[in-house]
Amino acid sequence: MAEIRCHSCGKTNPANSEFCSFCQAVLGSTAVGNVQEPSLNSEYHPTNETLPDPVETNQVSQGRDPSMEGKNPLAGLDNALPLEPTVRDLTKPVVYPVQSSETDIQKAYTLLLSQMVKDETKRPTYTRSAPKKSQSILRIVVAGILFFTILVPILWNKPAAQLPSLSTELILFDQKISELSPGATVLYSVDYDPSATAEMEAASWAVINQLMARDIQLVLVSTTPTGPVQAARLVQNIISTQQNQVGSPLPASQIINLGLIPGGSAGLASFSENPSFFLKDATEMQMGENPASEQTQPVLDLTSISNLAMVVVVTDTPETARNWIEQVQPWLGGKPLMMILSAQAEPLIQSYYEGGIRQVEGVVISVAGGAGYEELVGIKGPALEMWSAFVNASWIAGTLIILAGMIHLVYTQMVQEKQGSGEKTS
Amino acid sequence: MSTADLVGALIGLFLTLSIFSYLLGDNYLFRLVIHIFIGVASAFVVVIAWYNVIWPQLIQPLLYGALTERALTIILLILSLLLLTKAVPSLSNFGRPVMAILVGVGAATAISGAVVGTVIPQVIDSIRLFNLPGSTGSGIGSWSTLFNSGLLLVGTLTTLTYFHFITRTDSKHPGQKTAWLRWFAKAGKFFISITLGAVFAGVLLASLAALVDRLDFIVSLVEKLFNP
Amino acid sequence: MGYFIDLDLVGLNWLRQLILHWVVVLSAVAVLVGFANLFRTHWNKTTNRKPGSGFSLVTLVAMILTLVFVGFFGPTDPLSIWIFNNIQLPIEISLLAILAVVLIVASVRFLSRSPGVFSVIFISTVVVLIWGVASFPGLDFINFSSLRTWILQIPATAGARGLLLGVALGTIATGLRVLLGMDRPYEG
Amino acid sequence: MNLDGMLDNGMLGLFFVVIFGIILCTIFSFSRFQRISLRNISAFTDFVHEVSSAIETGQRLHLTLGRGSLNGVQGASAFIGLSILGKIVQSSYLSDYPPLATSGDANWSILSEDTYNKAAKEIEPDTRIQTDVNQMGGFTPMSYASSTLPIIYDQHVSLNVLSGHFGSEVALITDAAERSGARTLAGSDGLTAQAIIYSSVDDPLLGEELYAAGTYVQSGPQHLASLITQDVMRWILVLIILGGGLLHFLGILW
Repeated sequence: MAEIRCHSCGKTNPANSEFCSFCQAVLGSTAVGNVQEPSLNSEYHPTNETLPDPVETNQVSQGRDPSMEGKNPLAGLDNALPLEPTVRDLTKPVVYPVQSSETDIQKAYTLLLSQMVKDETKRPTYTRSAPKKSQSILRIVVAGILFFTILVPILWNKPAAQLPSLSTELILFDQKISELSPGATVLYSVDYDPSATAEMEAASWAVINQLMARDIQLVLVSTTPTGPVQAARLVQNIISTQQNQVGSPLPASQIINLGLIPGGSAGLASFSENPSFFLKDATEMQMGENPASEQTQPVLDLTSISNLAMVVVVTDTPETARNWIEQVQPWLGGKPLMMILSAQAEPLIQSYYEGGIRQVEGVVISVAGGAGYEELVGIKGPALEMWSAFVNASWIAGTLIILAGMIHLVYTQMVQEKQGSGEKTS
Repeated sequence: MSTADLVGALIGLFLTLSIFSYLLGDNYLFRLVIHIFIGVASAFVVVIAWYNVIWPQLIQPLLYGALTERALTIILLILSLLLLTKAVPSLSNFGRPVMAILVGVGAATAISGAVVGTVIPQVIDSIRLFNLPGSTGSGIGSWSTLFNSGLLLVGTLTTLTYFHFITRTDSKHPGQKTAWLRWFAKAGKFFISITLGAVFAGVLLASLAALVDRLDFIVSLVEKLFNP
Repeated sequence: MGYFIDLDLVGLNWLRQLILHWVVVLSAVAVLVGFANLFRTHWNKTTNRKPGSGFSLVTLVAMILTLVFVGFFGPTDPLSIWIFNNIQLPIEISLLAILAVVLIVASVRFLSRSPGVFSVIFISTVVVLIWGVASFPGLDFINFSSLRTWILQIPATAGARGLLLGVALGTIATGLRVLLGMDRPYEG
Repeated sequence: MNLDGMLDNGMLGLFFVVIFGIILCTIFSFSRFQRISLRNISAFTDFVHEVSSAIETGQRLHLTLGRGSLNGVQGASAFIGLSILGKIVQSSYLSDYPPLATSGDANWSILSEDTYNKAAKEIEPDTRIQTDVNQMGGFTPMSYASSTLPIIYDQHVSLNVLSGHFGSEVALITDAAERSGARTLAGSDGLTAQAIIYSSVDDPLLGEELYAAGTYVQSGPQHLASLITQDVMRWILVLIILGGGLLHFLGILW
């Protein structure tokens, strides 16, 4: 005796039953390929040329049959779009259920006909439109204008149009750094994707300089997979700049690269609960890898992260920033949590340092923040270098969006009128 | 500038220019570079995974760990080997239980993260909205504060109700929401577009910074080359 | 596996630590599996001469070379950093840089793509926020930056809260479906 | 917020989840629903048309699962992607071009392989799936995004489905889809990606709408149950916020 397995609840029903006796799902359309009778599956191998056949159309009908509504948990749903009936059966091995009566077939044909008509009217006939010329022209024009406005101030290195305004967060940031006692340990998390390196290094350059100037002991960690390399690159840059400025390489104990904190938010949580667990791996990992981090003595007192004098998080994604705020900040025991954010993280993190409860005590945001901080502490770094070009770029970008948007709107309207067809552009 | 740096900078110049060529259209140079990129980046991540996780947390405890640590790590090792069978399509069934564990833990973490990380803090903040002095931008006077807090509350609620899925079935045209829900949804859409606009602007600024950096890099390199 | 929730929330620490540790290591092992998958894909492309097989060969070569050098010297070795600085970083930053153009073009076409009041709101928000970064000489009389701050603090935060809460609801529902065994993505 | 603060937040959250689960199970057990209709989401309507027309015109479907880590909040949206993938495979596996799945995180590539095999076996029990239909993209966001470009351009893709966690790199994917003349169905849990999708995709899925995909493409009754549960919980949240806010305003709470 043939049996049909129900598609939605998986239980088996006698083949001549129309609905699953357990979950009331319609069996005809869903039982295809699940029929237990081997002869049906093994012998019949249809091709795409299979003509629409009574039973197949019968299956087609069932998703739409008004009398079925409410039987199948989903058949009754308006707007719950049945994929099987319209699509799946076009290419499906056809199976002959035991019950297929004349009336079924006739009903099926009529329904199929109406279905086909409806589909022909509804379905957009598919044409693989080649990339429009206007689009690529638009792209090239935008690129040209943008490049030009950026290149001008770079070439004739024009002084910054107007120095960025100092936000209160910057001043707070500087206060907190100046409150640090020399030799204190600062956790500095390098948490940005490689693609954001330019922006984040411009934003963080002045901060790192200030930390180095107060000979802070910097502990580098990261939660992003490429983070350790970024940290090592950072160490290299710091060492080279130190050699350029002071002339003497800084003591190896001053920067320690702890490497990766894996496991995302959960990993951060367990790091903030007992850092020593990660410390073990980190110290072992560090052996003979990074010249700047051979000596790992000072880290070993990192039994709890409240021993840290400050935590500075440099990140470009709001998710990472929120992880640090939610997982680490509660454990800091009042020690400040600082953030150096990319512009794309700003809107979502805003509420954490503007709100009534300030969970983040100071932020440097993007190039503007970096330039502002360099201006505040009176050093000339990458942020100030790119500042004027950045200002031009942002202004021209806004203008482009408005003007070109208007032009493009008018253009498309004209084109549509020319075509005179009501084809939808959206 | 040392030769290594010079070579590196020249390579960087070549790569940057070939990526920029994508703006003119998809071309072979761009394809070449992104294929190099895929290879290099993936290899880097694999090496870091080995150096930072697998070696220190799987191999080393096995070799040098204490007894209990070793015992635990052996179980872990077995799980890892089972998972590794996923790399071979014919054996991949052995890895299924491990994936089940991973999926279960992942789902649990997702739930707890969503509840503890998002729902509770956001709800509490929305509840504490009123009488939060200084939580507003132009926070002069209690009236503007009140207005802002009210706006914040309305925005949160309407945005939340914008997503309401189930609609009345006995309506003339199904798929339409009831009238008041539609008004809520409109208000919610308003706030949603503002939020997304803000985030979009942030992304645009970040990419502009990258663009400025690249152009700066090109210009300074060319200057170095022609008048050292 | 519902009881993981309790562990995650109430924090039976040692067990949670252990599970987490295992998951972390297993995910790292999964990276190896994924790498094998990537390698296999490009290997197949290279061997059976599909279009673009040359590119796949390039990927394989780059992969192997990086694996050998970086793997041998360690990811924080100066050589590895040289590779990272001069090959990976320029490409990554350049890709983000061309996004600037891509995004501007997208927002230019946005108005004509879906004309409507919400599109206008979206675009004007974008422009105000971009212009608010720095006041431009000659246009100081429009104080965009305070407007920018207000938008970021009130309406944007409100919308973000709603969106995040909605996403959280969806996440919880999905996670529960998986935990209660209604979805079983892992059985193949 | 200190430790015990976190703890009772934990209890609160546990309570919330338990209620959520109870409602979900009750609705699921009564899954022979009185008629319920869902609001129109145009993206899904187009989705079905695109799937069928892709099969007829011999085009490919390409689904990409994003790069969110499985072990975190970002994972859930990729679970949705998996159920969509199962549906796509069931509907178009036997067509000339089987659908492609790419992912930016190792765990998801493994899971998509499993889902793919399962769905394919349901269609054709004794089938051999070639390994290339599931591709691990890249491990860093940008390399992942750029690894999908050749697929979108070269593989006759007519519809790209983006469901998972993305960052700003998603713009590369949507732009490539636009250039190649393919349609895109995209949703994400990250707000960054949502902003880009909203601006550059014809029918964007905003926020929670992505999580309704399972119901709209009929992946099974459990999706509808969870959708109803989401609506119930939504209004519970609204009530909590309003009531709590009122109490707080009157100074009773806190």
